[in-house]
Amino acid sequence: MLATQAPTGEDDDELGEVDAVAREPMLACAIGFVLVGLMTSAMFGGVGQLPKNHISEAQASSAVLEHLPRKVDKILDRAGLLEDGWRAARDPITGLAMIDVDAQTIELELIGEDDHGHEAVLSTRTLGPDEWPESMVGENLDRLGFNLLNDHPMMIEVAGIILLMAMLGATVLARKHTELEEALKAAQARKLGSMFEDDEHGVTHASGRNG
Amino acid sequence: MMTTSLLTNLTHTLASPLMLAGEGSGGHGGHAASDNLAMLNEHVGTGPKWVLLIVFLPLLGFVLNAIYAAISNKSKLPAWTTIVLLAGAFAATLTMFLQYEGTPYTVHAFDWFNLHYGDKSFVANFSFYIDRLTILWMLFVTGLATMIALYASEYMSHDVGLGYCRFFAAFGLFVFSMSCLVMGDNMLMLYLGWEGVGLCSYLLIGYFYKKPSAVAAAKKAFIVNRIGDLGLALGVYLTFVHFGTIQYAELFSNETLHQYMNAAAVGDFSHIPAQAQWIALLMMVGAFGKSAQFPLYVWLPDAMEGPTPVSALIHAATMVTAGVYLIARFYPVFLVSENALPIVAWIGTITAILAATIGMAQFDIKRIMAYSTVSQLGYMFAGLGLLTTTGAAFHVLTHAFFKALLFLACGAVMHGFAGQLDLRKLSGVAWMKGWGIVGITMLVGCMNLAGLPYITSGFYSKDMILAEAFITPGYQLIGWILVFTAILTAYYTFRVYFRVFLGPQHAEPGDEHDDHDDHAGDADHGDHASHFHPHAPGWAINTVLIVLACASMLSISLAYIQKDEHHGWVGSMVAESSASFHSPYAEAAHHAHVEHTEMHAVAGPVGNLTPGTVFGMDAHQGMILVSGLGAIFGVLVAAYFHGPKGWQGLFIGGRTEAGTCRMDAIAKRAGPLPRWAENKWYVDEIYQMIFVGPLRLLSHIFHWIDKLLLDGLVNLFGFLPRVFAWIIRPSQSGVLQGYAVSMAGGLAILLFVVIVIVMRAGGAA
Amino acid sequence: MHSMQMFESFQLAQLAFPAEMSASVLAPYLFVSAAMFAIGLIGFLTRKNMIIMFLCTELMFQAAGLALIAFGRHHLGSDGQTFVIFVLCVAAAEAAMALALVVLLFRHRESLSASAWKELNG
Amino acid sequence: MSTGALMILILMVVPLVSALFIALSKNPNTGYRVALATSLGLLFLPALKLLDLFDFARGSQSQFGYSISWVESLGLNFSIGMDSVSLLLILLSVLLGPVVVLASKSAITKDQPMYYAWLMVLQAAMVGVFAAQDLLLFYICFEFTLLPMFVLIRKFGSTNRVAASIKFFLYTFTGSMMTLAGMVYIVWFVAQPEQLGHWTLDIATLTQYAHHMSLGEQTWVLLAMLAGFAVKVPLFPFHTWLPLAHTEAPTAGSVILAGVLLKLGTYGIYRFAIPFAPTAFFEYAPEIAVLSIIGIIYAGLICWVQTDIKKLVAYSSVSHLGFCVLGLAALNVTGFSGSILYMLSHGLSTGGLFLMIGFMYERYHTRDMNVVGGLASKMPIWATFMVFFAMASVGLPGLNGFPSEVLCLISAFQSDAAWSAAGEPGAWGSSLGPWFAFFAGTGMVIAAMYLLFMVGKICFGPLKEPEDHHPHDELPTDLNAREIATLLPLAIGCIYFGLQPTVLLDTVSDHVNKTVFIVEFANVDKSGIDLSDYSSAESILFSQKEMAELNEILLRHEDNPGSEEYMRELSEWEHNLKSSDESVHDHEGDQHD
Repeated sequence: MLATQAPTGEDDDELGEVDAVAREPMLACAIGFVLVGLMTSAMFGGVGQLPKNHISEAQASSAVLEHLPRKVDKILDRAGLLEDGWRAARDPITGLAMIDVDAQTIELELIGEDDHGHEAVLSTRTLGPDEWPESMVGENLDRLGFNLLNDHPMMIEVAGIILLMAMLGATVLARKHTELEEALKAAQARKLGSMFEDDEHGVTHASGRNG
Repeated sequence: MMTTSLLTNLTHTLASPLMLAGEGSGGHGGHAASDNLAMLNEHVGTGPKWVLLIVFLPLLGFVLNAIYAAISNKSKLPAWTTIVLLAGAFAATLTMFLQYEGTPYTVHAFDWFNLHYGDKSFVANFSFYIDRLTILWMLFVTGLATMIALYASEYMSHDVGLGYCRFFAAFGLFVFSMSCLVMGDNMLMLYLGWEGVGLCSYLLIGYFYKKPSAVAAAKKAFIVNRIGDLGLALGVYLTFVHFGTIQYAELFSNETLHQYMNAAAVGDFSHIPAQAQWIALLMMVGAFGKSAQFPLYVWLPDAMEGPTPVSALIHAATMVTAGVYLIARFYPVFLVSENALPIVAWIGTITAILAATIGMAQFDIKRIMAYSTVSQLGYMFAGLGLLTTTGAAFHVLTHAFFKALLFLACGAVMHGFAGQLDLRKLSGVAWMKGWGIVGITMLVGCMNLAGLPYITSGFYSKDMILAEAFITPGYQLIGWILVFTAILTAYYTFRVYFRVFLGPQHAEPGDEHDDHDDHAGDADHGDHASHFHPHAPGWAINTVLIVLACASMLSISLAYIQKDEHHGWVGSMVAESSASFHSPYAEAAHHAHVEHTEMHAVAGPVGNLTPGTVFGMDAHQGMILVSGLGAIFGVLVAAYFHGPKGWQGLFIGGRTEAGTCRMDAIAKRAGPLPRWAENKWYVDEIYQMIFVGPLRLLSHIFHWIDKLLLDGLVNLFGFLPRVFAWIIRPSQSGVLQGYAVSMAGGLAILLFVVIVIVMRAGGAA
Repeated sequence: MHSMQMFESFQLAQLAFPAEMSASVLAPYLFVSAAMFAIGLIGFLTRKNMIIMFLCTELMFQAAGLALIAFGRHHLGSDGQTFVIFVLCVAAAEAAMALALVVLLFRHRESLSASAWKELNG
Repeated sequence: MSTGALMILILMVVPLVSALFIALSKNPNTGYRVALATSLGLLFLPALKLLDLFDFARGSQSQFGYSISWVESLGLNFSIGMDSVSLLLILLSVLLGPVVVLASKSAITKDQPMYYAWLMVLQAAMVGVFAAQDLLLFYICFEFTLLPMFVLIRKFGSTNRVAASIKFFLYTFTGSMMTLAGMVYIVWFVAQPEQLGHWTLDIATLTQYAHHMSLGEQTWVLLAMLAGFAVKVPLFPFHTWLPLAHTEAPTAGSVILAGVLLKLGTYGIYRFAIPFAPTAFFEYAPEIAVLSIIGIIYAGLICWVQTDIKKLVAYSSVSHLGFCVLGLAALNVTGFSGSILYMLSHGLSTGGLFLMIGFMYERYHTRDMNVVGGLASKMPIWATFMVFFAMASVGLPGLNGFPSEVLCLISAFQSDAAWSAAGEPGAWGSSLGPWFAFFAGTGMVIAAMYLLFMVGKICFGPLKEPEDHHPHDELPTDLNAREIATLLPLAIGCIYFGLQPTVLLDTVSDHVNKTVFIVEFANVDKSGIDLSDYSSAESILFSQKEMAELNEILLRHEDNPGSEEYMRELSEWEHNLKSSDESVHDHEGDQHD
C-alpha cells in the first residue's frame, strides 16, 4: 500500500524517505500546543459572549412540525388520538398543519364527502394541551432534512456537480499512460488486416456455397 | 543703438503731422481716411459670380496639369493649357477693372469657417473682396503670370515629359494661391493664399529636387517664411479676439477701429489698447518674412535655385510684394499702432542699403537681381512707413514689370549658355547673333531699375518715395540713405549690363550643358565645351521680353494720369481702398507742387504745414534733380569700372576682355571688404551660429533627456517590483512543511489578535 | 451547582431533539475540535508521506466541521449540520482529486516524499 | 430597440463574430478577405445609416440609447448610445478599418488569421469605447483596446517589439488603473445620500451630480483621471512609451494607434475629466496648458534630430496632440471645437504618414533616413502623397490640420477674458493668454522645420538606397493600385475637412456648448462668466423648474451681470439645487429630514 511504502534502498536516507521517523517532532508539538492553547482560550473567551437565542427549545423543536402535517397525523395516530376520517387540520391557504406548539393545541378536522360528492371538511375540533402527546416532537433528522431540501436545493445540485467533476477529474488524472512500442502496434495492425481477410474469405465461401 | 534712439523720437514726429491734420479742416489725414473707409465699407454689395473665374481658372490649370502628370503626358500641352487659362483669368480681371463702379463688393464661393457661439461668431468664408487695391494687384499678377507662362513654355522645354506637368501644375496653383491672397475677403483667406504661395514657392524652388542645394534652398525659404507666417497668424487671431471679426468689410467699418484711428489722428495713442497695437506689429513680421525684409531676407537669394521663370514671377514680381499688399490692405490697423510704421520705414531702409551693398559684390547675375529685388522691396517698405501707400504701390507695379523683364533676360542668357551666370565668364552677349532683342530689352530693364530720370518708370515711382522721405520732417536721414542706395543700384545694375551684354564677345558654357540632371535631353548644346555654340532664344522668349519692355516703358504714363487728384493713376487706384492715406505734409507739398507757388503761400486747406525740402526747393523737383543725377552718376561709375573700351563704355570704360576690369585692382586694394560683401556679410553664417546651431544642440539635448532621464525614470519604476520580488523570494522554499509552519504561525497571530480583542470586549462587558 | 447544570444538559443531549446547549456545554465540543485541528497540524508537519499529510489535512477539516455542528446546536438551528454535509461533499471531491494527484506525483518520482518536489520553490 | 441602437450593436458585434471566424479559419487569405469585407460592410452599411439617422440638432444628447440591465443593485448597465462627438470618432475608427486592412495585405506574411482577428477585435473595442453610455462599460472597452494592440505589437512588430509591447501595456495600464480609482470615487460620491442616493454608473446622471464635489475632491479626481488619460494622449512627461510603440508596431498598428487610440485620452479628458471635475480643471487649466505647450515644442525639437523616420512621425504626434490638449485647457467653445477637429484631422494626416512609411518600409526594410533617401526620382507617386500628408500635418490652410490649429490658438488667446476685453493681459492662473498662444504658435514653425527636414531627406535629393537592396518580389517600385486606394480616402478626407470644417463645427457645436456651460456654471462665482448661453444645457443639468428660476435670476440682473447680488442669488440657486437633490432622495429613501 502506498501509504506505507516499503523501503527501496538500504541507507538511512531511504529510510527517511519511507517516513519511518517523524521530523522535528518537538517543534511540531510546540506549535500544536501553542495553537491549542490559543484556540481554546479564544473559545472560552468567546463563547461567554455568544448571543442567547430568542426562540424557546420547544418552538425550535416543533417549528418544523407545522411544515410536516403528515408526520403530525402519524404521531397522533400512533398515540391513538385519531378516529378514522379525522386528521390534523390544514391551513386552507398555506397547507400548513394548524398546530400551536406554545399552547400545545392541535386543530383536528373530519374529512368526508359533501352532498355534491366533493371532499370537504365536515367538522373540526381542537386537541387540548392535556392530551398533547409526549412524542409530538420535531426530531433532528426532520429538521436537518427539511433545512437541507427546503432551503438549499440549489446547493445540493452544485455539490452533485462538483462531485461528478471530481470523479471525472480523478479518473483522468490517475489514468495510466501506456505507450505501445512500434512492434506491438505492427502486431495489432497485422491482426486487424488478417481479420479483414478472414471476412473476405467468409464472403467467398458464402457465394461458393450458393453457387 | 542709434537706430533705437531715432525710432523713439520718430514715433513722436510721426504722430505730429496726424495731430495737425486732426486740428485742421479734416479734408485729409486721419479723419478723412477713417470716414472715407467707413463710408466705403458700410454697404458692401455682392458682385457677379464670374469674378470667381479669376481664382478658379488657375486652379483648373493645376488640376488639369495634375491629370496630365498622372497620365504622364509627354507634349507641351500643359504649357498651352496653363497659358490659355491664365489668359482667361487676365481677361476676367480686365473686365472686372473696366466694370468697377467704385464701391467694393464681395463674391461668395462657398462657406469655409462658420462658428457661432454666444453672441460671437467666427466667420471666414471662401469669398472674395473686390476694391481698387485688389484690382490693381490682380491686374499685374494675372498679366505677368500669363506672360511668364508663355516664356516658361519655351524655357522649360528641355523638361518636356519629365517635370513639365509638375512645373505648370505648381505654376497654376501659385496663381490660384496668389489670387486668394489678394482677393480674399477675410484674413483667413489671405492667410490661405499666404501659405499657399509659400508652398508653391517651396515646390518650385525645389523643382530640380535632385540638387541638394535646391532642396536646401526650398526648405530654407519655407521655414523662414513660416516664421513670418507665425507673426501673421497671431496677428489674425488677435484681430479676431480684439475686433471680433476678420472680414474686411466688417473690420474696416468697425466703430472701435475708427475710434482708434481718430485717436491716432490726433496723436493720442495712450487710449489705444496694447492689444490693438500688437496686431500691426505681429502682421509686420509676416510681411517681413514674405517680402524678404531685413531679418528674414536670407531666403530670397537662395531661392534663385529655382527655374528662372519662377524667380521672375514669384521671387521678383508677385509673391514678394504680398508683404506690401498686406500692409497696404491693413493700413488702418497699422496707423493705430504707435511704433509699427516707423519700424517698417527703418527696416525697409536698412534692407535697401544692405542688399544693395551685397548685390554690388556678387558675380552671379541672377543673385545680383535677387539682391536688387530685396533692395527695391526695401524701398517699398520705406514708402509704406513714410505714409505714402501710393508711392509704394506704384513702385510695386513698375518694379513688377522691369524686374520680371530683367530676370527673364538673365534667364534667356542662362538658358542659352547652359546655365552660365557668372558675369566674369560672359561678355558682349548683345552682339551675338540672335541676341539683339535680349540685349535691348535688358537695357530697358536696367535703365528702369537704375531709375534714369524722366525716361523710365522706375524713376517716377522711386522718386515718389524719396520725395516723401524728405517732405515728412524727421525722415531726412532715411531719405539720404535711400538716395545713396539709388546710386548703388544704378551702379550694380549697369555693372551687369556693361560686363555681360557689351564689350568683346566671349562666352564659356555653364556646367549644365553636359549635366543631364535638369537639362536632360537637351541636344542643342555641343557636347564639348571646346566648340560650344549657344542657342539663341526662340520667339516665345523674345515676345515676352518685348512685351514686358514695352509695359515697363509705358507705365511711365501712369505717373501722369490723374496726376493732380491722386498723384497718378496708381494713386487713384489706392485712393478708394483701405490703403488710402496721405500725410498732410504730402498734401501740402503736393498742392504747392501743383500750384507752382512758393511754399509759404500754401495755406488753408491743409493748415499751415511746412513740409521738408531738398536744398530749399520743393521735394518733388529736388528729388528729380538729386536722384536723377545720382542714377546717371552711378551709371557712369559702372561704365568707368566695368564698361568696355569705346562708345559701349561711353568712352570712359577700359575693359578689353571678359573677366578683368578696373574694379579688380580696387577690390584688391580694398582689403577684405569686397570678400565680405560677396559672402553677404556672413549673415547666413551668423544666423547659423546664433539660431540654428543652438537650436539643433538644444534638440539633441532634449533627445538625450528624453532617452535617459524620462524614459529612465519610467524604466526605474518598472524595475522596482523586481527588486522587491527578489528580496522576498527565498521565503518560497520548496519544503511543504515550511508553508504549513508559516500557515500555523499566521493562524496563531490571527488568534492572538482575536483573543486580545475578545478579552478587551469581555473586560468591557 | 455547576456540575448539576452540566449533567442536565448532557441528559438533554441524549434526547431525540437536544435542548439549547449553554456556553459551558458548548466548550468541550470546541475543545475537542481544537485538539483535532492541532493534531492534524502536527501530523502534517511531522510526516513526509504525502498521503499521510493529506489525511492530516482531512483531520483538520473535520475539526472545523465539529466546531460548526457544535455552534449550530448552540443556536438551535440546522444550518450548521447542513453546512457540514456540504463540507463533507467537498472533502470527498477534494480527496478524489488529491489522491489522483498523489498517484500522478508518485509516477513521476517513484516516491511519496513531499521533499521529492523541493525544486518547486520560488 | 431603435434602428440606430441596432446599428451600433452591429458595429460592435459583427467585428467580433468575423474575428472568431477568421481565428478559426486556417487559410491565410481568408483572414484578409473576411476582414476587408467586414470592415467595408461596416463602413458602408451601419456607419452611413447612423450618419443618416443621427439628429444633429440634439447633438449634445446621447441618441439611439439602448440599455440592458446588468447588476441592478450597483446600477450597472450595458448601455450604449452616441452623441455628436462619439459619432464623429466612431466614424473615424470605422473609416480607418478598411484602410488598415488594405494596407496590411502584403505587409503581414505570417499568422494572417491571428493578425486580422485581433484587428477586428480592436475595431469592436474602439466602437465600444465611444458608444458606451455606462462608465464601467466605457472603462472595460477602454482597457480592452490595449489587448489587441499589445498582440499586434508583440507578435507582428519589428526588432525591438517585445520591450515596446510590454512598456506600452504596463504604462498605459498603470495609468488607467488610477483613472478607475477616480471613477469609482465619483460613483461612490454620487451614491451618497446627499447626492443621488443610490448607485448608478450612467454617465449622464453622474455628470449631473459630480460637479457638486468640493474643490479638494475634484482635484484628486482630476489627477486620477489625468493619470490615465494623459498617458494615453500622451501629455508631455508621460509620452515615452509612444515613440517606442509606434516604431515597433506594424503599419496598421501605428495607424490605429495614432488615429484612434491616442484620441481616447483627449476624448476621456473632454468627456469625463472636464465635466466631472469642472472646478478643478478650471483651477489647473494653465498648468495643463503649460505641459501641453512644453510637449509641443519639446517633442517638435526632438523630431528634428531623429534619423528613424517612424520615430520622427511618432514624436510629431506628441507635438500635435499638445495643440489638442491646449484647446481643451482653454475651456471655451473655440478651444473645444478646435480640439475635437484636431482629434479627427490628426487621425487622417498622421495615419497617412504612417501608411507612407509602411509602404516604403515594405520596399526597403529600413526606416533610417541616412540609409534611404531621394525617393522622389524612383517613386514619384509615393513622394507626391508623402509631401501631401506632410503638408497636411504642417497645417497648410485648405488641408485638415489648419482649421483645428487656428481654433486652438484662437482659444488660447480668447481664454484670457481680461486680455480679450480690456486689451491688457490678465493675471496668471485664472486662464491662458497671449503667451500661451505665442509659444504654442512656435509649434507651427517647428513642425515645418522637422517635416520639411524629413521630406527633404526622404523624398528629395540624390537617390539613396541600401546596399543590399533588391526589389520586392510582388510589389512594384512605386505604389500599386491597392496602396493608392488605401491612401485616397485619407487624402480626400484631408482636403474635405480642410475646406469644410464647418460641417464638423456645426455637428459638435451643441455638445461643445453644453460642456462649456458645465464648466462656466461650476465656476460661475470665480470669473464673471455670464450664463446667457445655458439653453443647450438645461436638459443635462437641471429640471425645468430650476431652469425657470435661473432664467428669472438672469432676467432680473440683465442690466448688470456680475454684481454681488447676482452672484449671491446664483449661489443661492445652486445651493437650492443641491438641497432639492436631497429632497428627491428623501422621497425615495430613508425618512430622516
